[in-house]
Amino acid sequence: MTGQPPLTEDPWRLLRRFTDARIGLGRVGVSLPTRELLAFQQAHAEARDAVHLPLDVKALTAELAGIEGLPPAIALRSRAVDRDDYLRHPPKGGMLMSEDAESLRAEAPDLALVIADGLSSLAVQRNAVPFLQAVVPLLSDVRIARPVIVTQARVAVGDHVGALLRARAALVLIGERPGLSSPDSLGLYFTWMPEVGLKDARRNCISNVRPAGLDFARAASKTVYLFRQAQALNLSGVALKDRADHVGNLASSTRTFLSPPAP
Amino acid sequence: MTGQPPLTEDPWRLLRRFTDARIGLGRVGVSLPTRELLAFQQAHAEARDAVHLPLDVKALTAELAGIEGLPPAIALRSRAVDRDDYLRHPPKGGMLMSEDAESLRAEAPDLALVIADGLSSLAVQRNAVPFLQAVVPLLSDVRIARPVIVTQARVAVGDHVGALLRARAALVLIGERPGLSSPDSLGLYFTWMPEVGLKDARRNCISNVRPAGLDFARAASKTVYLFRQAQALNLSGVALKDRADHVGNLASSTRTFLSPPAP
Amino acid sequence: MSYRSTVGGHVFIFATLTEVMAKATPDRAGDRLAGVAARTARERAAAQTVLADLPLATFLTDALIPYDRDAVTRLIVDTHDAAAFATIAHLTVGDFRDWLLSDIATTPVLTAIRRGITPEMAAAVAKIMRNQDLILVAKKCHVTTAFRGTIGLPGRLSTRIQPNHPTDDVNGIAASILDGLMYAAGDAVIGINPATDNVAQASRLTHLMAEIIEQYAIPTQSCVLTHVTNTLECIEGGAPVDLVFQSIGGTEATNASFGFTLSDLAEAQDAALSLNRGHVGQNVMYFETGQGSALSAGAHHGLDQQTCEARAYAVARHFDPLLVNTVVGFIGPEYLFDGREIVRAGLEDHFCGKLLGLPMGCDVCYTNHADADQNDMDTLMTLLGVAGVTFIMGIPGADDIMLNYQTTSFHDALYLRRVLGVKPAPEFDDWLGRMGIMDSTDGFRLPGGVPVGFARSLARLQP
Amino acid sequence: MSYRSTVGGHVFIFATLTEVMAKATPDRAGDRLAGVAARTARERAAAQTVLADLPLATFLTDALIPYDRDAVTRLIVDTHDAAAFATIAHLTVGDFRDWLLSDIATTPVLTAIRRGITPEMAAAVAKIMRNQDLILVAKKCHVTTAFRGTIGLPGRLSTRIQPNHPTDDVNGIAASILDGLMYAAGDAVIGINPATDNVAQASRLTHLMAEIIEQYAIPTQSCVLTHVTNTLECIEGGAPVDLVFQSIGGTEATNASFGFTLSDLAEAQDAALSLNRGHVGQNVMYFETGQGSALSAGAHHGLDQQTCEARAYAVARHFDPLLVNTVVGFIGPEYLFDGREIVRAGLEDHFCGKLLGLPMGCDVCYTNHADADQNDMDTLMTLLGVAGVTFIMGIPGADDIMLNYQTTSFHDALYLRRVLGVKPAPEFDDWLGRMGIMDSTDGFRLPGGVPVGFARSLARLQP
Ligand code: B12
Ligand code: B12
Repeated sequence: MTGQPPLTEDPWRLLRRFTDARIGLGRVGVSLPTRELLAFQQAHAEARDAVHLPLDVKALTAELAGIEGLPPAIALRSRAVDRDDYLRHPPKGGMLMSEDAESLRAEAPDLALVIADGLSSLAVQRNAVPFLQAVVPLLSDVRIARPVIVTQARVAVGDHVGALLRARAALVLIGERPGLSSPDSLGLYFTWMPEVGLKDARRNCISNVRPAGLDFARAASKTVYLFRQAQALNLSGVALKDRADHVGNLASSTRTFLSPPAP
Repeated sequence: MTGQPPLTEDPWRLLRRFTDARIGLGRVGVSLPTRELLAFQQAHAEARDAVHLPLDVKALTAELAGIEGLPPAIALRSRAVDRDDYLRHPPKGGMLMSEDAESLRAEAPDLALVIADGLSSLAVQRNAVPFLQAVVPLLSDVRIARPVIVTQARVAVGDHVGALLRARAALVLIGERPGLSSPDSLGLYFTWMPEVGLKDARRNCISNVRPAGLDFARAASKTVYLFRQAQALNLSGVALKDRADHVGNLASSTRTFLSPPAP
Repeated sequence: MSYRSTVGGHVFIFATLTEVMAKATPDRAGDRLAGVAARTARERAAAQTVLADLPLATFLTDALIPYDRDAVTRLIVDTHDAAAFATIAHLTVGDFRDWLLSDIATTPVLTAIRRGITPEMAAAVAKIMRNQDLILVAKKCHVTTAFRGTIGLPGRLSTRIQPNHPTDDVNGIAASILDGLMYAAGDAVIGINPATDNVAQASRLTHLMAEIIEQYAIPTQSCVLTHVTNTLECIEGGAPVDLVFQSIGGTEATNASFGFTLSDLAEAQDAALSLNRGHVGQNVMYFETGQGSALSAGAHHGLDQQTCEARAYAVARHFDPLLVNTVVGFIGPEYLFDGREIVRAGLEDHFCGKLLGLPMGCDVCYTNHADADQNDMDTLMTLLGVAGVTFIMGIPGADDIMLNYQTTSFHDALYLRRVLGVKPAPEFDDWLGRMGIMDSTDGFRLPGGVPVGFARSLARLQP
Repeated sequence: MSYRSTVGGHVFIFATLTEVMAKATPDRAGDRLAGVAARTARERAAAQTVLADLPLATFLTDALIPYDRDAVTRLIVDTHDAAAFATIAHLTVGDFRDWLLSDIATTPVLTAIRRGITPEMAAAVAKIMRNQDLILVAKKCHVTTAFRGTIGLPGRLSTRIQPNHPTDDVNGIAASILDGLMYAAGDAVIGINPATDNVAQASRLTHLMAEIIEQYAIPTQSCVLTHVTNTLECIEGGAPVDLVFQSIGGTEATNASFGFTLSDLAEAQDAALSLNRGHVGQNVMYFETGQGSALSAGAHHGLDQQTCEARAYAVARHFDPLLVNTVVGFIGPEYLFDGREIVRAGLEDHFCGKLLGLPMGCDVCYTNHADADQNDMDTLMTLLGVAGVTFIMGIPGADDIMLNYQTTSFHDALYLRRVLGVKPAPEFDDWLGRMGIMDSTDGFRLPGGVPVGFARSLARLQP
């Protein structure tokens, strides 16, 4: 008994090639080994920091300027005065500050683009530009408004911006809450005929946009699909079903390493 | 089974005549009945408030002025700037604010009297004056300094005051932390040859001074006992043992209602 | 009608029953956010005193959201079982707490009165119960459901494998499933949250899990946690759906914001029942809830979040679910600020669910924007284990790489088995024994090594 | 020598082992007050990583307080059992955690190595353990002691009756004792904190309890929690002292501030042993501890409070106590700010004590100036119950009317018995059965009614 080592390794740890999930961690008795516990603590400390990292608006604006076909961006603030206020009062993050709201003109574009820090500025900083680079060329027939960057913002701020612009649709690029393994995941929220106060059932979501998640090409293709369908049906949300078996779907078969070998 | 009432009363509840302890509460199953739970919640809400109630220094000063044989009181502040600071940083409560410390002269009295809010200003407000009324007449041969009221104060502040005054002894009257049933309990801490930085082992304590606890006459008699002993032994603290079987002891016999009737 | 009570010499007046309910609730972020929380501990104590004196029957007449304005209220009122209520009809909320804790309220008695209890009664009594009361009474409530295994027997604890992947990669998902099975998890359900809401993809994931379950003859069930209307399309398309999932809330407006109505649920339940895929039972629904969703959707009608949550259980109860899961720290600190608020809410939800007769599990979890950590999760999980929670989540290393939050790991569940002696569902426990994965009769030891079928799959991959 | 580690791209450097220990500790008020806590979660994670890599043997050579400056250090070093240490001598702190959690570390193995573990090793490993780890390992450590009853057997939970009264009124005290006995409490000890430190009074209270214990043949022991030097005087004066009490700390300077030295304890132990009053054993000491006391006395030498606390257990261990009680939330929020910090500290203390071989109980408690409430106590008490805590306090209605704080009530202990199935010490359990007070074989029911002897006393009082 005392001869056996305390740590039992999991022979299936090699499956980590398929996923970032923390599989095959091994165990001591039935508990998490120290090395994994410490790794977790470190990741948690970093993820907590990620929530509080402010968006570098200047850098982002400059990078956005480099995207062909996109008017220059404008930076606005939500009604949340700081991060703590933002975390405790989501409704404040869903509305533009009154002064800032006044700076928007009703240009009536086809699509309003809203870039919101959300819960991870890192997600926006890293993934907003490459995603837009992928999607903008696919929407060359669409009149896109000048991108609006909003800090301390929630998804709903897209409704406020969209309504003020009188846009036919709004696409919000927002930092999803940071996870331990994905501190930089971008979410896309698409709303047809945005107006203040509408419910989430009225929009569609494309989530986990980042290199280790849904890549930019697929995310762009899904976005375009949503936009075209919304145009056709004159709606978005639950009633706009993603029925197409298109490139955005990675699960193209049900065969896995567990499936018996093809006969 | 369903016929029995949910609440079982305790036949010994009548023993509450002997104590404020929450005995004989009854039970539901083995749990606390709702009525008692609610009473507890209310008491807890009140005790929490008691911690934060500020001392009415003006009223106290006026009342002190009415005690014969006592010079007029002076009010000083500890180094804790507010209640939160006080609660989190006890050492600040043990020192006078520098400006305030300067106002004390080295009068070299026999006894410094320090009246400190501690954790319950209520205790001080209600019990400091009647206690002093009882004790001062018993110390007519003792040169008592003008009482120093200190707010946001800890026991150790008596050492600072005592040292500045060059007093031979210091007596601190301080509000003990408020309990559910005793939000106003006064503690007395007696230190021979007070100096900054000495340890609690160097002082003696008389606690639970209030009408429902140790009454003022007994508390005064104990205080005088400590003072006389300290004078005789030239020390206070652990080495000053309260060996006397004097009036301060309420447990004068071991016979209780549980004892078999005397034969 | 207004309500009043005196605490510490101060008179507190409450205008409505809704206000009494909200102010009697232990302090939490969501109620502060909504502006309905008590402002001081004294006001809370006063509201609790008022609440304790209210007859339970008040809730039958004084609907917190009017009958004609809310489908959930209608469901509650229309399905109330007056005969079952008779036993407790004479009690106030305070008496009800006493009665629940007393030796009168045995397991059979509690089972008999379930349908007489409305969510509001459960919510009200929970508000004046301490954590230990919530644990003690929940433990006495036994709720058993079944599909391919029997869930909720006393002394048992089930787990969901949650093998999420940010791109729904099938090998990535299968890898997490294998990890879970090897750690003796998965008897509640193998349930994937798909990264996208594409219907074809949901259907494929359904097939994927059905194949694994069949290949290894695992006495468990699968679920794709997509929107109910998507699942319906999957069923129509011939996918082998075991359980229908939906997030639900406690008001009609919340559910509308989630994009479904009660008749969608009924339709989906019928569709799933028609597949007749259960072996030992036919509970085909899986619901998730969580305090804060109604407020988050602006659909709370001024109610506190715990009351909204309890009302969601009326929705769940109506559709005989196999599993109900309160995802207690999932949304974020605006509803439950820290570990302490999460712990309290988890115990309340579990208690209310069990009291109402639901197979209540808990996603013991937190997000990285909340002030909580693994220690808080250990705390809540252990308390819920003592309270007899039906199931908890199991995820590799506690880290959901798609939903971005931390929930209980496979290791965590094994810890609970060891300290509390709780076994998986009997059919699954047998399977684990047969496969040589875990021996629950010998201190929950895992012999190590990989059962032959799985080992063969791994061997094909080497190195 | 300095220590370094990188977390999130940032390099953290720690100058001393003391700094590593302090910064590796989960966040708490006392360490912030002392200025020794980690400033960020990242710094804490870095310190934990460094600590995990340190060999356990480091603590044998690198004394946190120098040998020549501290009697507690000398006690630790001089009594270290190298043979017992041999089994774990090759491990780092991180390995030690793994080893403790593994199936190698069975109860007998843990018992065998006890005397090889120093308090600093226990403190260090606790710092990198999650709550669940602290519970799981503590549960495997069995420590049994005895005087008139056997304390600490697996599946048992004992309770202290704490019948305090602000004037030591004998009838008031007796009333609380009766309340406790009728609620099946009191097998750990009947222990009074006297309101005054008068020696004659302490002696009388000792007599009072001895008479009750004798009259009703209760298999328990009594204690007056006065200063050790007072108890010595009581013994010399012929008082029937069962247990000698003292509050102890983890540094010589703390104990000096409490007014005693180690030889005072030895002398008192000898004196108590000479009375030979035990029936089934002769463990005659009762110690209380609690995080924060060293810092509060300005006697912490820059150490974090959890490490100081563990060092106090070396003092306790040396005197073969019947009971050790960590009074975890007693002092106030400057050391443990809120319920969450209290819960964590309680689990740490219990774990360290048990690992070192102490009969560890916990005063699950809080003061009214801390941000804690009854729910936090329910939480900690339940977790400790799962971890196999040796004993908890029992006080009427959870309210100590003399010490002004809230601890566990007689009802609380019965709740734990019901949800965890834990019985009192066997001798006391038999007595309870014989007296018709509680039947622990039948769901811990209390038949109600008063045993005849006690009833007679009550009858004399009526009305
Ligand atoms: C938090 C969350 C929720 C919360 C939202 C409440 C809140 N106050 O945050 C709750 C638990 C209520 C929820 C519910 C649902 N969610 Co959700 N949710 C998330 C999560 C974990 C984080 C979102 C985030 O970080 N947002 C960023 C912050 C800064 O924005 P915010 O303004 O604070 O949050 C808003 C949005 O998150 C929005 N939202 C949340 N979920 C969904 C889902 C859809 C389809 C839409 C349009 C909007 C939406 O609600 C919030 C308030 O307006 C994501 C996973 C992820 N990795 O992003 C899934 C995610 C967005 N949800 C998802 C789903 C499917 C749902 C449900 C439809 C599930 C169901 N079958 O009922 C429901 C209903 C949503 C609705 N229509 O209202 C999917 C969407 C898949 C897709 N591509 O369409 C995701 C990606 C997770 C998944 N893969 O399962 N969800
Ligand atoms: C808190 C407390 C402690 C804490 C003090 C640490 C701290 N930071 O607060 C701890 C747990 C360490 C403690 C230890 C002891 N205490 Co004590 N303690 C209390 C308690 C519950 C509250 C005190 C209070 O509210 N003070 C008011 C605040 C505002 O002042 P403070 O400056 O923050 O606190 C200082 C004093 O409380 C002082 N202090 C605390 N206990 C004692 C005991 C003595 C004899 C002295 C001189 C000073 C002292 O220490 C604090 C820091 O300087 C009282 C009970 C009560 N109802 O008051 C018992 C009480 C004062 N303690 C008592 C005793 C006996 C002790 C011990 C001697 C027990 C023992 N046998 O070892 C030890 C050693 C004390 C010492 N010499 O240092 C007795 C005193 C009896 C008497 N009349 O002499 C009391 C009345 C309780 C009791 N009846 O058992 N105690």
